[in-house]
Amino acid sequence: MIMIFGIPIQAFLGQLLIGLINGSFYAMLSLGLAIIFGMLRVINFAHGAQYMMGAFAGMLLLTWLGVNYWFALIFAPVIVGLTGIVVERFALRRLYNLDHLYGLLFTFGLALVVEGTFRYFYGSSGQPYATPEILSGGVNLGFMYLPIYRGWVVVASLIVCIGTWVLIEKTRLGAYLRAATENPILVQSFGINVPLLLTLTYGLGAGLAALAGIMAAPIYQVSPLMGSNLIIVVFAIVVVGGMGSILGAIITGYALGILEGLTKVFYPEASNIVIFVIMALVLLVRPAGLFGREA
Amino acid sequence: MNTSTITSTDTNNTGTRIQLALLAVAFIALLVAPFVFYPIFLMKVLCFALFACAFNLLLGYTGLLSFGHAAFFGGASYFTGYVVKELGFPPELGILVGVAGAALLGLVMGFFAIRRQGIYFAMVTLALAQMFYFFCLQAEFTHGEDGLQGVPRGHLFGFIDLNEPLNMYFFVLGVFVIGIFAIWRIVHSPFGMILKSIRENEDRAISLGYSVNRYKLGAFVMSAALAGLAGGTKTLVFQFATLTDVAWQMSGEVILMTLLGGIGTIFGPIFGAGFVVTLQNYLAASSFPVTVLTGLIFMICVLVFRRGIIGEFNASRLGARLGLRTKQ
Amino acid sequence: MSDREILLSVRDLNAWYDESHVLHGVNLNVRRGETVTILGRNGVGKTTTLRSIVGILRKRTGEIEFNGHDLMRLPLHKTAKTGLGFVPEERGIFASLSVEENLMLPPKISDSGMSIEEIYDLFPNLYERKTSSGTKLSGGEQQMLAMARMLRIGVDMLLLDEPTEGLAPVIVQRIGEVLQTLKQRGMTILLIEQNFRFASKIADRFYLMEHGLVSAGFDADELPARMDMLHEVLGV
Amino acid sequence: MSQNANEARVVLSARDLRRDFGGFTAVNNVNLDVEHARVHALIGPNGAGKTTVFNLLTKFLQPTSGKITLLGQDITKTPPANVARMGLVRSFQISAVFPHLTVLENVRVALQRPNHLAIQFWRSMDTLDRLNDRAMALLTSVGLEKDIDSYAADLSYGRKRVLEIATTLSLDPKVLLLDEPMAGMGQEDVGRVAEIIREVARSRAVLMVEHNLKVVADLCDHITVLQRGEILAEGNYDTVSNDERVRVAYMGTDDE
Amino acid sequence: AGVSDDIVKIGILNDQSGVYADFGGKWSYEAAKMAVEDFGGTVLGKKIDVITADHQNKPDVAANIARQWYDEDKVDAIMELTTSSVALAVQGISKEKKKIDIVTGAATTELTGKQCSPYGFHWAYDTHALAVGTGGALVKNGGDTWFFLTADYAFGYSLEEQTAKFVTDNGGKVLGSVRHPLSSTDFSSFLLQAQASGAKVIGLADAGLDTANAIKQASEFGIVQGGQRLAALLFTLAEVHGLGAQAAQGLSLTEGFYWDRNDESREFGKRFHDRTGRMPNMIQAGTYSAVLQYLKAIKEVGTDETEAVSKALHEMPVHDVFAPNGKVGANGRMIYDMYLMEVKKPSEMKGDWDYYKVLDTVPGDKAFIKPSESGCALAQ
Ligand SMILES: Nc1ncnc2c1ncn2[C@@H]1O[C@H](COP(=O)(O)OP(=O)(O)OP(=O)(O)O)[C@@H](O)[C@H]1O
Ligand SMILES: Nc1ncnc2c1ncn2[C@@H]1O[C@H](COP(=O)(O)OP(=O)(O)OP(=O)(O)O)[C@@H](O)[C@H]1O
Ligand SMILES: [Mg+2]
Ligand SMILES: [Mg+2]
Repeated sequence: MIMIFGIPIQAFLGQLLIGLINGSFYAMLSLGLAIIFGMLRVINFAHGAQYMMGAFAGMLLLTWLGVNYWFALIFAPVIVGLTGIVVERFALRRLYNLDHLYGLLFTFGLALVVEGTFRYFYGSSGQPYATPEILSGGVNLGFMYLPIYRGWVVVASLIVCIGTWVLIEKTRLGAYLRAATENPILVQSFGINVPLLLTLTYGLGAGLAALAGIMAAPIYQVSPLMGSNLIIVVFAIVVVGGMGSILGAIITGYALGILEGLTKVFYPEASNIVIFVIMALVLLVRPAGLFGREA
Repeated sequence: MNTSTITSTDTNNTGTRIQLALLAVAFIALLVAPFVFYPIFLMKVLCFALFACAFNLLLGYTGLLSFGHAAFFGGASYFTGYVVKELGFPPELGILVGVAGAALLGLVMGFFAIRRQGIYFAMVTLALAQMFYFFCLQAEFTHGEDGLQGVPRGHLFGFIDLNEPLNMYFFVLGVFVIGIFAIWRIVHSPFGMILKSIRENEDRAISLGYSVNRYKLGAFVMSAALAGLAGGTKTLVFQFATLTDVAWQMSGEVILMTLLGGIGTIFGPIFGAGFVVTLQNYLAASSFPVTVLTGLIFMICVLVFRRGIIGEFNASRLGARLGLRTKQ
Repeated sequence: MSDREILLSVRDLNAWYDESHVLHGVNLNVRRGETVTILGRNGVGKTTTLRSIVGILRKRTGEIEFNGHDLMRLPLHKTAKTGLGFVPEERGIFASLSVEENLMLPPKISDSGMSIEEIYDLFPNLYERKTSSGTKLSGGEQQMLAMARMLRIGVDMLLLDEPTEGLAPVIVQRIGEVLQTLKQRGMTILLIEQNFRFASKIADRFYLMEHGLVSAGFDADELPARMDMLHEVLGV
Repeated sequence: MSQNANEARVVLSARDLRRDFGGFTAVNNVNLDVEHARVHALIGPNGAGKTTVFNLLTKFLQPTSGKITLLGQDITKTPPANVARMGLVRSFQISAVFPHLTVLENVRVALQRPNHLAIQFWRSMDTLDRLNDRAMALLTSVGLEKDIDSYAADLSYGRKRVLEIATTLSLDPKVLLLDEPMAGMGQEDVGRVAEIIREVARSRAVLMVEHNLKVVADLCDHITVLQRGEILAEGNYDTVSNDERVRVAYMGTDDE
Repeated sequence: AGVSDDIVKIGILNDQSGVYADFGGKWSYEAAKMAVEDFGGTVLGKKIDVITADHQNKPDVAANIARQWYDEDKVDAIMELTTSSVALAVQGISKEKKKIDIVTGAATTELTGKQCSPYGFHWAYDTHALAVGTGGALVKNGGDTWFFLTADYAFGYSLEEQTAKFVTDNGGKVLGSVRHPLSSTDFSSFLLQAQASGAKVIGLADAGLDTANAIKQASEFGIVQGGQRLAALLFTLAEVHGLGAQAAQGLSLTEGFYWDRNDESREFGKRFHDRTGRMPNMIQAGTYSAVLQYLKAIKEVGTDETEAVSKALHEMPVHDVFAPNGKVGANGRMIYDMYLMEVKKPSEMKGDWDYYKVLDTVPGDKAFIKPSESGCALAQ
């Protein structure tokens, strides 16, 4: 048997794959965070709450309306995106001209309200959400048993990440977005409705978080707290990747997911801090982050 | 940071006199308070008020938003608790150990964090504090989620029995007054002047020869040490140190207190702390979820009330008459 | 020329940056097809006038009418659709976009604009560099790109803020030629210019600004008679 | 106005300075020698790299390659604050004052460090009063004595620049770098500041960026012309202004 | 003697908005009120009042409330006390103030060990009982090789350690363990390691969401179908309900109460369900029992004076729906039977809350540490 670092290569491959799956969630979340930050200069502390709302929206759609997973995959992000739009319209936009810290504090408050409310109505132990029928079960890859749903998560997140990247880097709308990041007033004077663009961007970011949430629902317990600790890890990922960079957010998300996965094998006790350690190291060497431009 | 700046130098004389009078009234009120209010509650308010003021030293006067101050507050509370309970240190020495520990922690965290500014700084401090949280969770001496229980209050200077609630109260009040005075002194010192100028125009300060990172680190460590003073004292008040004090929610709470009271005002955080602690106590007995209300207050503050209670008051007409209005 | 309809009219325009009152009642008219130049020392409020007309600066009072639209009431993103193209002093080239993306960024507002081919004919350097990122261009090229961007979308009137500022004379000359071409095509132009010699060659009419006010207005043929006054105010 | 040539000595020099931003080279192959008791001008079209050169010399930016020497010491790797303490002080293109400090406080902040009153967090602010005389003297010399209690933010643009120069001077620098000191100033201030600079330059080296050619002609002993990051020409005003390439690139072909 | 202030006041202090809100939460308050009603609403002719507060999982808030309750609101006893840090802190205060506290919500054996109090009682489960129940009983039921997934902090270690001891004592074997950080969301890495070990039982030495996530992901990876058993060391009916039978099927766990055990418990469960919309778990039922027994003790000694009542509580046997024949040790530990359960398959369920099969009963004397060995000074 071939061994790597003292464990069989099969197990090693299995762990790599597992890491990639976690990385899928990290990538989707940090992507949304990066988009919102890039455009609005707001650190969206409510991102974890929106992720949780995505999962809950899926669960509620199922229990109240009998909407299945596939439709929830579309509706949950849309619903959460809409709530994001409302928040942006009525609150966030008043903060753009202020210090960015106020955006952070506002969304922090928002996260508390949302999580608190869900906890009030749904308790803290969570809600069941089953894996969709055709994605349940698994395949034996030889080196591991891969639940089909997890394979789907990796594929779907790659599609979403690449799709978003293309949207922003290759389309006209994306060009508006990028230009508006640099000089919103000028873009507006070209006849582009930048306030609307900002609103939609926040909606998109929130929707991406929700999409990650609904995709997580069959794997992780749907609970009001599911996003609150995750968000801190995602923050660290974004710092490592470099705040402004979309590609940086995606790549770092996957990479750190894998790294964390490997830590769980070699030194499990450290798996929750490995990302923070990496962050500290990156700050020492490249304060702007791996993909960030120097300020 | 779009914060109001400190009590300006051009306050008129009547203003100053009235301010001094207010200060005297406040002090007398604190002296008689334990005969009216519940002492343990007052002590808690004082500890949190000191914590918020320490935090505000960093945010309000240096413009750095730390999202990891719980590490210093909670860290100190463990350090103090440990040396007092396990090593039998007297209370005053225990608190000093807490302060020193928090300062050391501040030095390490600050070393990494001051490399970034603005929101990055906030995120980095948050992440570092989270690491410290995990450390506390796993370290033996903190006793995990049981917490460090039954920390004796002991005898101050060997002869004042702190188990006597009033003695304890006046001890805490003393610590509080010393802490606030220290903050006031730092803010109104040559060093404070440099901090202010760094906040105003960092590049210019560099070009005048100031190594701004060292000043920022200095402010960070001072703020951490004072937060530690609050944390260590709190351990003696409650006689335990637990994980809640190092959790990131605590960092959020102290921000709320400061924001609510008024960033960059000396007395704002005190009011903010009083308000939040009262609220938590009050809400404990109601069925309204606490976090929801906390979050709502946060949102409202940020949207319509950015100057906080004291900040708004200072900016009001009455505040102006008292010479409290400062330039924005 | 004075028989043509008034395309842009500004009445009693006041404007503020926060608390500081910068424009104190600017009045000016631009007729269709005219090229008008605003002269004035640094800081008298020329740029501010353009920014207030376009609506980038929102703290303003007075009346601004363009092509039958009341610009005071329009939100910023709608002014472009009335046919007003603004080329700011700092040019506003987007670093994260390529030259071509920069060029294609503003949405078309009418079919009267130039086609891409025509634009590249007019500015061959842009064609050569169309895939490189916007900020890698030289100052002159950036200025051309900023103008070209507005020509494509079919505006009726161009507002140019110091198009020659800091540019090498060769490029200044080139821009002069482009402006002449545009004039011949019937474009209306409102120009801010420090470079008096440049402006005097293409303008039909002048306004002189002092301390946030238009202090004088005259036609190009009156120029020789006004030279003394200009010398005194502008030091030219 | 020029000093005795024998006194001239190089206090700040740059060799083969280069700075890239991403793939773009903003400054390339720049060699500069700034001499004691001279006013040295750096001119060139917008974007030529003048401000970048300033940032490199003061270490606000790290050069991609090249070497910088200040008073005989290699400062290529020295942090900016240390460079300032060695006596190289700059002003900024966009006016740099501390807006919510009073005029007096602005100058005092600069005086605190050389007077060892910067880290005293335990002392009262009143200890700074001992700096007042010196600060007042400086402010009087630039004509700001009436404004000492106003906030810097409330000064007009030109006066802010004057204040900035006063603050810079208070450090008694050996080398003074001024980025467009006259930009946005009224005529009366231009004259006054020119006079101050002339005065200052008697015992210091001054390197300034300036677009006002009249000022440059009157004030500067030596001129370096930058274009696209590289040195195009060098010499005194007459040499430079008669250089054909400079006329094409910067001054214009027409007669002034 | 008699009743102080002419009223008997009981405070239910627990987490109603935080991580443990489902554990007991506001439903425990209902349980306490049911107990008062069942007792008759008055004791010794005096009114009984139950008040409640949410300590938000903050020991300082809890301490503050506890002191205020004792000093100003004339509360006679505090009960439930979710989470160890709160329970230990409030027990310390109660001891100082000479008041009775009855813990149903915390797991730590410290409460009746080194930090025991003459007026402190531990009423429902503790880590030891869970370990014995799941560790010991499961081995006898065939689960003789174990692999642990342990939360990486003191609570996890002590659960693992105690359980492992009973596994080996009963002839089983521990094949390995892996420590995971608190609140890890993804357990698949750890589960793969557990799977690879080939152990018959995977013991989850953690709590709350961690356990729930591990169980959910185990089902995803086909671990239970693959023939391994999952044993949750601290898990209650409320959380099984939150997980759903689909994901939880086959799970073994130990609880100190199940509503569907006999007619009495079914009747109690139904009444509770009518009021709250859910079936009680051992914490809620435990709080019911604690309140009831406290009132019985007052009635027995004719006063609510602390010394007398706690003496009675130590001496009186417990006979109620929660603990049909419980007794209280000198260290304050209430000793009663625990049950090893297995979660049914969804197809076997007859109703919404029909989750458990009772595999085994763990007699109280085995489940709990002998008072004399508890380390409590009062029981030496
Ligand atoms: N963003 C701003 N905030 C505050 N004041 C400003 C701002 N922009 C310009 N000003 C002030 O407004 C006045 C007019 O400025 P404006 O830019 O309109 O002048 P200008 O005539 O275009 O000068 P220039 O020839 O230098 O471009 C100046 O005093 C300037 O200092
Ligand atoms: N941080 C930076 N990142 C990327 N490019 C930069 C940066 N700073 C300057 N540049 C580029 O370097 C070139 C030189 O800029 P610099 O500011 O030095 O010009 P300047 O000569 O001072 O011009 P001006 O007269 O307008 O002040 C410009 O093309 C500018 O876009
Ligand atoms: Mg201008
Ligand atoms: Mg420049």
